[in-house]
Amino acid sequence: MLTSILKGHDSVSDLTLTDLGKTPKWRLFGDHATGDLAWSISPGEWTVLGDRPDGDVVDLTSVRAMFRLTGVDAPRLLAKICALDLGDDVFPDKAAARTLVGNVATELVRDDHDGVRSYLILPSRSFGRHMHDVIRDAGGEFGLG
Amino acid sequence: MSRRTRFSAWKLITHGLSRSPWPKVWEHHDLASAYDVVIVGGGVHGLATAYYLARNHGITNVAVVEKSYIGSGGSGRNTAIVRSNYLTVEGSRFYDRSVELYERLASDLNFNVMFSQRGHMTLAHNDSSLRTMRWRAEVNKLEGIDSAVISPDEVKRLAPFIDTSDHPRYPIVGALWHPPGGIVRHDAVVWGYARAAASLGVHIHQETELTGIDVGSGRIVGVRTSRGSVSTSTVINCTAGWSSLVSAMAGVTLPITTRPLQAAVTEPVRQFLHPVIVSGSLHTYVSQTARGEFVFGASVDPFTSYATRGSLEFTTGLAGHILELMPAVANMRLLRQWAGLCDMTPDYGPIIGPTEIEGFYVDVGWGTYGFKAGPVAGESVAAMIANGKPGDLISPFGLDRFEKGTLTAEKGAAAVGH
Amino acid sequence: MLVIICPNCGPRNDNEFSFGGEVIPRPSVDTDPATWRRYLYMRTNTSGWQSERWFHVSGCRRFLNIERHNVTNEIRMVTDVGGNNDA
Amino acid sequence: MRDHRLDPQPGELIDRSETVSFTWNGRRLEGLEGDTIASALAANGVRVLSRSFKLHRRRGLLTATYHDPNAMVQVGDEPNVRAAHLNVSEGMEVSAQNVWPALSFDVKAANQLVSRLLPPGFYYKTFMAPRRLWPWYQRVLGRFVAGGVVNPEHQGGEYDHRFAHPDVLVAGSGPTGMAASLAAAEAGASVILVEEEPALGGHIRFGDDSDLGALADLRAAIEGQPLIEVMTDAVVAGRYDHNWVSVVQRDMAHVEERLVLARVKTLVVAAGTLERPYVFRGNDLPGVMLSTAVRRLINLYAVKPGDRAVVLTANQSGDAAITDLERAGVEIAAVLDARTGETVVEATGRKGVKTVVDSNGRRIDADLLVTAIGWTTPTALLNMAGDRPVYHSGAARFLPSSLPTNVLAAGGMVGDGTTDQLVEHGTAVGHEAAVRAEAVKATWRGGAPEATPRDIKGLDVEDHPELYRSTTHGFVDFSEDVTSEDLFSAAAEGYDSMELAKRYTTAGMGPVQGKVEAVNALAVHGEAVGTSLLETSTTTWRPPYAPIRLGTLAGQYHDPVRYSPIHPWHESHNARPLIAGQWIRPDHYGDPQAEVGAVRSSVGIIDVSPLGKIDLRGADVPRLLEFVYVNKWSKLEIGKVRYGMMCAEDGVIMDDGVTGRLSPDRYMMSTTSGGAGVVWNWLDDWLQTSFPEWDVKMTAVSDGYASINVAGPNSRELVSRLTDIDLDPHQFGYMEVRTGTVARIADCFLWRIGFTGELSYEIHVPANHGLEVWESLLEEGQDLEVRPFGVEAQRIMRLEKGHFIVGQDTDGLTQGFGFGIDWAIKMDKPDFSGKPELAWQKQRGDYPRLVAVQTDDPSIVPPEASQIIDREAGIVGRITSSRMSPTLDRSVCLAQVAHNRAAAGEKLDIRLPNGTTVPATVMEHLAHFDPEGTRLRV
Repeated sequence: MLTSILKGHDSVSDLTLTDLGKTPKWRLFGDHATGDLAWSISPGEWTVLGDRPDGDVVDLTSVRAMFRLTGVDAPRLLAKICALDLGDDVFPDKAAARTLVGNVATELVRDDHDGVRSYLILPSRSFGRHMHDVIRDAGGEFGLG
Repeated sequence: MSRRTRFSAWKLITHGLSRSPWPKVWEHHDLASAYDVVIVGGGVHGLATAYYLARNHGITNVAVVEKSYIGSGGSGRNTAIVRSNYLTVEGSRFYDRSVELYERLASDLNFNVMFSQRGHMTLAHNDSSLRTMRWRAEVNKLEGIDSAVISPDEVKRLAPFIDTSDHPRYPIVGALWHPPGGIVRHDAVVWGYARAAASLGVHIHQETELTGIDVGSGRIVGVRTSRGSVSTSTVINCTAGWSSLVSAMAGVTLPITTRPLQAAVTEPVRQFLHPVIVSGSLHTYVSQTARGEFVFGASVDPFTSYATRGSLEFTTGLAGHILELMPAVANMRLLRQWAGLCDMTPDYGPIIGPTEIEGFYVDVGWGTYGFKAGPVAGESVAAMIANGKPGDLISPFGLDRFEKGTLTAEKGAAAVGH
Repeated sequence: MLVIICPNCGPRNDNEFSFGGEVIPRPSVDTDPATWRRYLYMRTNTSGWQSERWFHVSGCRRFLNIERHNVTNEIRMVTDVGGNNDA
Repeated sequence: MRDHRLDPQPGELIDRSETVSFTWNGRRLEGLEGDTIASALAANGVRVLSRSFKLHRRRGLLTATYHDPNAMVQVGDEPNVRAAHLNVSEGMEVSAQNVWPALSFDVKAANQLVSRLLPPGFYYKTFMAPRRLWPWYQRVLGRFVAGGVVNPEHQGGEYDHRFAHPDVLVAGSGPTGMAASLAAAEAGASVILVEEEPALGGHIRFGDDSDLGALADLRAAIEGQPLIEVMTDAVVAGRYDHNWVSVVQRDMAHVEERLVLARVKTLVVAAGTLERPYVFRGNDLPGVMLSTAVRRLINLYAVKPGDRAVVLTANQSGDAAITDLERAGVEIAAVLDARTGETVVEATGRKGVKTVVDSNGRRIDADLLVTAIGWTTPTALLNMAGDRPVYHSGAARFLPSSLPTNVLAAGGMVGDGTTDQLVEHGTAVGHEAAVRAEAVKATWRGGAPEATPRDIKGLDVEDHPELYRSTTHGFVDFSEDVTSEDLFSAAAEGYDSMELAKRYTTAGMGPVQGKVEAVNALAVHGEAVGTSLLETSTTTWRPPYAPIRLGTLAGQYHDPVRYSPIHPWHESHNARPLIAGQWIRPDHYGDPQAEVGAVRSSVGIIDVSPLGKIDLRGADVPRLLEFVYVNKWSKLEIGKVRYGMMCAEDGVIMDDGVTGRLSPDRYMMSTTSGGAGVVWNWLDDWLQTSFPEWDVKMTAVSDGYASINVAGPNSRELVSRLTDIDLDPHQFGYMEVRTGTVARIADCFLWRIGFTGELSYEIHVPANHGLEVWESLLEEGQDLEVRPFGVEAQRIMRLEKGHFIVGQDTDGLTQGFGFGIDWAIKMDKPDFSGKPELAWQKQRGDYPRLVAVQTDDPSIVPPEASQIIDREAGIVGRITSSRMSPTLDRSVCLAQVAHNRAAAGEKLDIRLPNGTTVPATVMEHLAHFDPEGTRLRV
């Protein structure tokens, strides 16, 4: 279980990496979704972050680790470990994808915080420590550590 | 070998001083209207087959047709590793004969193929791969092959650059050590066979592409090429990469898919790595040539292709794996990458033997290990043509095994453990 | 690294996918050994345009039918086996 | 030593206020900030930089670029550093490579005396007899290696990677490349502009005042263009399928080098031209330089390249060099104008050029011979894009022929022009590049491209004389010591195609990879075989364009590893790690045999979280199970679990595990740790491609549950203390599953199975609480002396019990029958994966059998993979698993043996790795221990 919170130095532009392992996450089968934040990475399947939705649901809370990466440099850091085009025209706020991050299949969601770039990174739980190390090493040049 | 000047140090000196030109290693010929045997593919398999047909069986009315220059395919693109420490009895016997032929090849062909028996080391990074190593070693020993499992300390002694420390991800728990294994100058093998075969009367036709195979009432009657047609009763498919396409010309379907196998070479540095190092878990093999370059290879590409362009991911993955083994080489530079085509079979065994078309033989499906088999394959195929039936060494590798469901057990090795 | 335009995910690198090869229809299980083993082992292995199966294992986890030229690696068609193709 | 530094030059890159001191072969020298190693050495009057590969001839600057074949040096513990590219820095230790004992006096230079005896490929012709001497010959040949030295202690250093997605990437920042970048950006495209040298500008950096003016304007414009990202001291190393482009960035602050992996929509190659050396006797003497080399030395580094020069010129570059030399105070001894037929025949001198002989027989004293005889096009990136450049006799160089629409060539690659013409041309190319990039993105969005590619008007081609070789023989490949004479003799010997000649002479195989010499080699080889090969051939290039460090390619290499939620506990209790695929697991905690004892006598717990777990829901789950497992599943009652085996379509055992029915329409499938991913994909494959109509919803939840197996006679007692589930054997029997709370954690499920052969409960608890439950079990079980056990103890116990492990006791050919579960394979099912092969296997009957084997001497444990041999039949089987059994106090084995050697009581001979053979016996049951399974069913 990963519990550390990585923080950069001291200014708003700095990156923070927060482990949100226990935040409730649900897999909903169906063509609609409810909840605080919901995204579909496969036809007919939604991942919901928040309260348990109705319908055919599997609890993923323990299945996924979850990190929040926040800061103006977040896309630059992510571009070192993820081949996805993170440009605004391709991956705008609230966009989601399942893709490779740090060589691990990961759900990736952009969820900006009052104008500051912020990403949720949800690898399968057992990769949590690996993902933590990958992000820390990539973040060295941005003062993350 | 009367028609050939013998190479020797003395000849070097006399030619050097007299500035007299060397005789041609092989001549160009017009395409004859008929040959007893047409061999498709001017690589080590095709040329060796031609050589042994002529030398061992006196069959010299033979044409080797090569669509490009000799050795332009797999023979010139492989990493030139020779070994015989295979998992199965049939595999070990077969490749052991190949090593034997390689050891004599320079004197047989009077062409120095630079066979350097520096030892072949396959690293084990976990218990299950160590078990597979022991399996191979035990089978090898029973076949009289010099092969054994060694300790990490032995690994360190034989290859001091290898990181045998308590490595978090890929610890070295032992290795399979095979002293007779080594590397050879691949072009020299091709040229040596070509020169020797040519001197025995074989016609080597370069820049001559096979365009069709003529079959009449279930038997071979001739071939068509970019330089004209030839009548013949015997065609041997000795191609790699294109074997499915060549066989299809005769209406024969093969259990083969073609995948690129990539390799790369670094800039030369002073000699420091003696043995050939292989890591199955890291999909990597490396050796240092006499020129000082590191030659790297990996596993075949993740999808089938007839392209030999190579990929960036091969080099990035390779480098990551190499530095896991040898951190000190981080500032050596990768100079050149390339790819060859490999014909993969379902059981990782080659396909040698007759087909349902009379007179059409295949010597294909060599996967990633065709070069090391060149001499023995040539010798065996030549004998099969001369005697009309496959010998013991190759009988386990017939095409019919796939319909019979009697696959060779090398697949065992490939699938055992992780 | 090829780009595969996944009908569900958009353009992705090929290392997100796993290659399934030629699509060979499965014969009836009551068939003869020769037919069954052709299904298991025999391949056309053509050079040129090939219809093949890929699996977007690190993306939507959908199986895809792809037409790829295996000399140039040009890709001219990608569809989801389920026919759900609105990207 | 005399200082060769000139007065300030308009375009110089050096900072005269900053001196840098470094050592050259141990001698302390001074250069200036901005100097390359080579320019600093030249400023100090050093002319000889290296010794050649085979003949150990003295070599000096030739091209004064990264690609200078003569300027490779050792810097500290880095071999093969490009002295004409890397800047000097304070304290740098530079030394010559490939010299012994010293650069000035090299013993191996003796090879020059016998050079006639060392023709190309001489080693193929000798060292063959006697064979016993061959190893010694090899060591001799090994000493000819030309490279630098790798330091075994070198610890790598930091490198990283970055992905990029530019609309347009421009390779080369000459006037064309700069203009193209600006035009593309003005059209709204995002641009990456890559320049190999430390500053933008290309050849106009050493041009006249108007060139320098134009350069300043272009640089300013690029500065002010936010859409352009500039990468200097960086090189586009490769172009791969679908415009996947690699760029090496050399001047990084936080890492030594970075590899940029860019998915480029349009690639613009504006790499200019490289100047070609001329082939004549003595063309490799120190002091023979290309016009661009002297112009770099004078204009960029303010270094005087010599005192008295002969200039052979066929073009403006040569003419400009004369002006530069005169300005630098170099006496021009003679100008030979190749356009009027004059040429150089020979250069002589021992340590460098002393005399030049021209085509009129004149002998001219000079210490510098400058040649400007023509250009070669660095088409590498175009070749990688599938182009086959064709020779243009007017341009005397290769030009692109056919490019894919996502690649454009520009500038010197396609023709010649003044700076203004290049800028105009580059602007048109850049705009078109942006348009094409937009079209690509449109198709990626699933739409149709708005525009179709337009052709851009190329540049005119000035007349260049075709000059390759003089009337004498000289060096063609400097780094490989290959002369034109060598190429002639190779052709005469029969290596008469360029490819064969290249491989035989090794021309083009060296560190420069033919960039400088390939076209000369082609021309000379063509001469040798009597046909103009240039007209009929093309040049081929393989990636990378410039060599890349292995560290750069590796980047921040991370191979994924997986940990169980209980792993921190294992770490803090000195578990020996076991690497199983991506998983790091506890092998044991010090004493596996004692761990076994604890389980057999009381109770133990093991972390089996890596087991695959797949949540299956929907009405058709039973149909799926019927299809993928060999056994029956239609009537699995709620609360029951069943063992299942999966075979692939070829009948080969793929995976096994238990599946339980938790509620009417919810099933939980377990797989082996290693097989979890494979099985997940396998089920998806069948469901999506063959049975899309089935109602099955599948979620891989392996990581969602921490799995703890509580095993041993006291396991019921221990678990009962923590759960609300009724563990009464009549309520919760063997092979059943229940859901409930454990240690106050809800949503757990338990199944009662027995891989170890003991009464045991496998507890699956939401992973976030795995650690707490693990610790509660140890806490609650103290009085029972509960003990954690690792994978090793589990393997011993499952072996005592005769349970096989897929991948260890089975192999890639092992089909379903013969492994003790034949009863489970239901051939009466209409269809399931692998059914036909299994039917034929059963008919054949001659398949290997898994049997339990015990050595007659109980103290001998035959290592796994020991072979079972028979004097006549040879190998008749092998030991697949073996351990010393603490329970039975004897060795126990599982083995695969031939069908006719599998009967109980059969005597076997096991060959041990040490060569001895030990007798053993086939047992009646697979289980060495408790074959009736009474301990499981209590």
